[in-house]
Amino acid sequence: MMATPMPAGVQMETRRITFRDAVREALQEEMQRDPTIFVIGECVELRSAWRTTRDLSVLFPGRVRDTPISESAIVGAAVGAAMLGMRPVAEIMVGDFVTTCMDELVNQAGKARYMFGGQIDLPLVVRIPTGLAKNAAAQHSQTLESWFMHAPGLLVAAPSTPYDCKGMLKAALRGRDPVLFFEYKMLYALQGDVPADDYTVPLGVADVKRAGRDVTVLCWGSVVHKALAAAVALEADGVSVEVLDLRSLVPLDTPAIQRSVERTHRAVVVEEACRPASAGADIAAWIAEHVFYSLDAPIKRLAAPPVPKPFSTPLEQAVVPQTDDIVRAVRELL
Amino acid sequence: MMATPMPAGVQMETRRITFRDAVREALQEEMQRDPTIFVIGECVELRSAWRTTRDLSVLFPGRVRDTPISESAIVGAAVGAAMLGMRPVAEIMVGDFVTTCMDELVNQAGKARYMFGGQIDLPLVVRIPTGLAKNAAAQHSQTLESWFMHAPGLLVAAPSTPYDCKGMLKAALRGRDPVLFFEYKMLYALQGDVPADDYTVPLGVADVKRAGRDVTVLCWGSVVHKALAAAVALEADGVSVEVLDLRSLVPLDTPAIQRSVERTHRAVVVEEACRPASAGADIAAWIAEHVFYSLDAPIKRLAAPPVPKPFSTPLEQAVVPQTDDIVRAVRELL
Amino acid sequence: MTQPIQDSLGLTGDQLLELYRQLLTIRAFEERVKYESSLGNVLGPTHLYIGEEAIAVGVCAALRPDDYITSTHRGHGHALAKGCRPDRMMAELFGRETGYCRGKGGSQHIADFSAGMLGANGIVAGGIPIATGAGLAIQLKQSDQVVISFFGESASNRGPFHEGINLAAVWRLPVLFVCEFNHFGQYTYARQVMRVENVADRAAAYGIPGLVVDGNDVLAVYQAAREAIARLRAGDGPMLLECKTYRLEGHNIGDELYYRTPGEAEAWRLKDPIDRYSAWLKDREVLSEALEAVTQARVQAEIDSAVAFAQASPFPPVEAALQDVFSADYAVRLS
Amino acid sequence: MTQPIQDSLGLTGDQLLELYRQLLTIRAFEERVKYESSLGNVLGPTHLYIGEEAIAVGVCAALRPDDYITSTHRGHGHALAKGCRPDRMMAELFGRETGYCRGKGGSQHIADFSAGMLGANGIVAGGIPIATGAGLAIQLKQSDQVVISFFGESASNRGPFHEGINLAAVWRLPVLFVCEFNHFGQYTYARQVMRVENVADRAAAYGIPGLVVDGNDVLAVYQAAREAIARLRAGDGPMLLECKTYRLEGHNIGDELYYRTPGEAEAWRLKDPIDRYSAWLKDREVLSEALEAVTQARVQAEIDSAVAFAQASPFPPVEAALQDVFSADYAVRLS
Ligand SMILES: Cc1ncc(C[n+]2csc(CCOP(=O)(O)OP(=O)(O)O)c2C)c(N)n1
Ligand SMILES: Cc1ncc(C[n+]2csc(CCOP(=O)(O)OP(=O)(O)O)c2C)c(N)n1
Ligand SMILES: [Mg+2]
Ligand SMILES: [Mg+2]
Repeated sequence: MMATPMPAGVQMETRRITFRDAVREALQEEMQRDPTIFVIGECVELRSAWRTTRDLSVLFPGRVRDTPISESAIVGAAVGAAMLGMRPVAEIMVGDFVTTCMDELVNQAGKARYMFGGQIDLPLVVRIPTGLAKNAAAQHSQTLESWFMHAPGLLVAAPSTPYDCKGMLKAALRGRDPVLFFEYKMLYALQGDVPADDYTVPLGVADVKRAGRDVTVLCWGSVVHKALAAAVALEADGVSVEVLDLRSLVPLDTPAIQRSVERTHRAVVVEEACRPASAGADIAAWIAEHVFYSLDAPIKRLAAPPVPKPFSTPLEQAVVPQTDDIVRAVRELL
Repeated sequence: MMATPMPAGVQMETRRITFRDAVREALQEEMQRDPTIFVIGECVELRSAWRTTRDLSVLFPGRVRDTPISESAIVGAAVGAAMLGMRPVAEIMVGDFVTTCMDELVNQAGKARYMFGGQIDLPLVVRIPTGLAKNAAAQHSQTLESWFMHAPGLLVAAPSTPYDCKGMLKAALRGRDPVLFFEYKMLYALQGDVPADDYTVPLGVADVKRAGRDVTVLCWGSVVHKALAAAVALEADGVSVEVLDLRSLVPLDTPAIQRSVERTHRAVVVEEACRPASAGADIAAWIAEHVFYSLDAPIKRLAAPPVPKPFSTPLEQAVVPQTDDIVRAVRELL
Repeated sequence: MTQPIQDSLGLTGDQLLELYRQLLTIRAFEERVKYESSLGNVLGPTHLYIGEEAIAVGVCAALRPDDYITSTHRGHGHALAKGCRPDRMMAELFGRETGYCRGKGGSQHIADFSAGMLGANGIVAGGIPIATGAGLAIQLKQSDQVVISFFGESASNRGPFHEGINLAAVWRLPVLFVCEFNHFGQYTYARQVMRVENVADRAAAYGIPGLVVDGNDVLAVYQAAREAIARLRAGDGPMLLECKTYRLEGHNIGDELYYRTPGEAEAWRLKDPIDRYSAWLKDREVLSEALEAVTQARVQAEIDSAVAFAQASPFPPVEAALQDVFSADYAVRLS
Repeated sequence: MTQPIQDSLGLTGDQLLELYRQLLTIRAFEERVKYESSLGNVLGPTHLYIGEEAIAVGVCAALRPDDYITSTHRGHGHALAKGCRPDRMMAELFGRETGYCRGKGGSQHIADFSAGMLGANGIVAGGIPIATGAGLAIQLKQSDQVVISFFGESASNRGPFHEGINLAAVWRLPVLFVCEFNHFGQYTYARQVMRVENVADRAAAYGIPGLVVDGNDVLAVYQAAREAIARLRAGDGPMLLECKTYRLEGHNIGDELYYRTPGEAEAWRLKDPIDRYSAWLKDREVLSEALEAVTQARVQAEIDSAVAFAQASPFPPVEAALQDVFSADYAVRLS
């Protein structure tokens, strides 16, 4: 898989690591720094299903714990521990399984601070390996971050590079609010540069992954790399594409969206999730409401059709936006 | 509460009933017609929490069954029974509790037909009393139909009048697909006319609840009545508002949306749910993509802010769009 | 109830009277809530604890102030027994700014983290995994605190009961799961939705002890809780304590109780936990008629002043609706 | 295993040999799946049933063709034992149009409703409430069919296990819950995540009988299932049957098994259900060396032709991706 550079302007000693190791390093460094952080989830003691917690149970005895297959209890326990001032990190093995702990995520974690009148901080992080994996089929391929935008009280992060992933996870682990941290499974092997030193990337700040003049492609997570590839392809035709990686959906960096679209006058919103009532719909609607008069063309959306993910390879490839689809969508707007 | 007339053009003998009785009559008439229909849920034998199943357990012995407080089992059992050709109707007592059975709704009911390659019909109806109720607070007031738009394989209905409710529920009970049927709790006492004879209202067909020229207000469920009140208020100022009641979100009647907005050139999307990644966002995004060149103004959205529902009356009233807000939003577009 | 129990409990007369005062306070609070609800002062759906007071009082008497509880939709009794103030509770029920949740939570979300009350919960069984998590935090902090999780018998039919208790058992967390078997889940009899007589029979499924106690006998509850909690503090892992009682009122205020077997409530009223305990105290001459009257008057005065406090408090300002969704680090997106 | 068991079972030699053939078929199927996966022909994450074959075969032998089963992520054995065809299963694993799910489901979603196989399930414990619902349908139809719900021991830690079995118990539904205790939940030992030795110990929580049987003994499984199913058909309500076995392979193909206690698998290999059963059959002279060879060859030929069928089948057309989301009554919204 393609490697990602550090953001322009960042000047320091760097190392090249995978996205998966970005997760592990963030956990390790923060656990070192903060004794209240602990990790629970299924098979996390060995290494987790995605090899993101490797070595941690040895480095931090008793603070990395295998649970039964009990997602409700995992998230509910994270809420309870956070109420007592601990900083739980819960792993939900596969994105589709959030369905098994929605009450704990939405009705408990998301609402606790508010319904208790602001009495407590709730510093918990739920890590959610998410999205397409090769031929994992209908119950192991979905990505559901959009639901949590529509659920008050939860921060929602979905980084696209090792740099962003490590920095944002560290920021999440230093915050005071529940964070749902979506890690696109297809990115785990992606390599990228990270600073040798400690750093964080704040939640709620979008990143211009590539600057451009003609069209803004708004995206996050897995599709950012397809957008970048599309931008390269379009550059050959003299089309200048700006790739705006939102990085988090809650908070959503609406000022960055506005800045970019006001300059390019054209927007394509790309996402891996299915189209109806998605985060992408929200972003498109936001533009249509707030940047309407800067638009020179309809707001295009690329998303999966609302079908469960099919198993067989040709079908699977057909139901998520690909680089070519982005190229075509941008061309249609010009 | 205000009463609702029958749709224009419908000419037959009518009776005036409440929304709550529309539910009950639809269930009763269809259970009479079709012996495979049965009802399960918490406290449905007595009358259900919302008095929608009154008398049914007496009329249909053994076919209306109280369950334990086990939402996962209720919906999972509905799926299993539907697989064997029965037509289960499951009641989830309060909309926020869908969080406790999301796997069964989304990963099982929604995906079964597709992931099994189309082998089966899955004719089940999940009734979901939803939305604001007086001072019911954060865990008993939310309305989450938007989530299910973003979950492939589920039909999503949300009627606003006794006429629509009875007709759509009957249609749902004659279909072959899983239907999530959202009943806004605040509408249960609403009165309206229904035909004396058997009728159905198909899912996926929007209804012009009031015709107008200047602005289209797109809405469904509880806020339809606020939109109608706003339209009346605005008429006094010479503003002609079209109120388009979508009635179902899946299927979404995009041709009706297009027709209306192409005529009025202005759109306001109103919903009770919170704003981010909502059904309303999706509708606004759809217009921005497909009817862009007909628009004379930004697409306005009115929705709840993304906060849990507060308990105390003044706060509760402040977090859902009211008639005045709709009036103001329409004026801003002119 | 016989003399030896008092001895073995080793409670002083003052302590015994304190339990009595708490029982009376909860009852008086709930009776007043019912009345204020009929006036429209108490807002929203409200579930009364009348008839079940001995459980909260007996269990919480065995706790230290730095211990924790999680509660349910029927949580007023738990909150009061854990040391929450009637005035701030009443203000919350009235939807006022001075309530525990600034009027944003109401009956089903009363919490007081400074008192170790981790919240009522509007989701049946919602508090159970949270209690497990609190127990985990205590274990990780190597403290000897404990957590009580109160829940109804019908909650024991939900998945989070199963998952939450199993997890606590696996990690031997210091959580006492207290089931209030009041015979009803809303309008449904418990016996209709489970084929075991006791919820405690389910403890074996997690390899933990389960115990049944008379939930209308405050001293029996106290004794059982005290022993269980000692076990918890010693690190022996969780237990399930089931208290048999009866919901004397409807599911919530306004419930017309059509479904209740005639005569049943009347029979249970004869076992009213307060009457039984006051008779026992009088028998042993710990309580006199005079002291009874004084205590009742004091309790009533406290409730009156709680109502006065609530009534005098302002409703929250409209801006509050948008506050405390996140920490000050993040604002709510308004458009 | 002694002669009397065969007698009490009353199986003919042909029937005994049919069980043997089924065991071999599942084993051969799984071995071949492993190989085809290494070649990239079998797509996606795949969980093998090797070592556990006696459970599916023993239980399904006690079923009628019109009975039902629900299955798990580890479902190939259940499907084959319930009468699914190896060729259409293999085609599904290859992602082909001719597969049971037209290539849209894959290993974790194989289903054949005409054979009463209500589906593998990618969600641990996902099939349990579905089985309860199938049992409810049977009861409402007043039929004497039964449903088997297969699941792993780790599934018994999930809420839907609890809710699904309780509901079946409450309504006395004809569902046999069959736990395959293979010691692992992915990379975690079962003993690490539950404090009971037997999942069957959890049956008492629902007021239903729980039974433990040697899951590597196909006749013992058959006998227990047959008795349980007779009970079910008589309307006596659900049961939990736990079969002790061992997952000889990794959690899924590719699992490196770092976490497995050395020597453990080797010890269990000595109890291989197929070796044991063939030895037993030979002992009783039901199976000869010659018949063994013939049967193996036939089974192998069937698997070879299943692979050939899969290989020769086309991938589904791209349009299929958008089909069968709803009935023909509704189309998928594409924009
Ligand atoms: C998940 C969920 N399902 C249903 C409800 C509605 N409900 C609230 S209380 C209740 C009955 C609870 O019974 P039990 O647990 O025995 O407690 P009790 O009311 O008897 O104290 C029900 C069904 C809910 N709040 N949450
Ligand atoms: C709800 C849920 N959580 C986690 C997983 C991931 N997962 C798949 S199989 C498995 C282990 C299941 O163990 P068990 O139930 O004992 O069945 P076995 O694999 O041993 O046959 C896990 C953790 C899942 N599929 N679903
Ligand atoms: Mg109860
Ligand atoms: Mg297992």
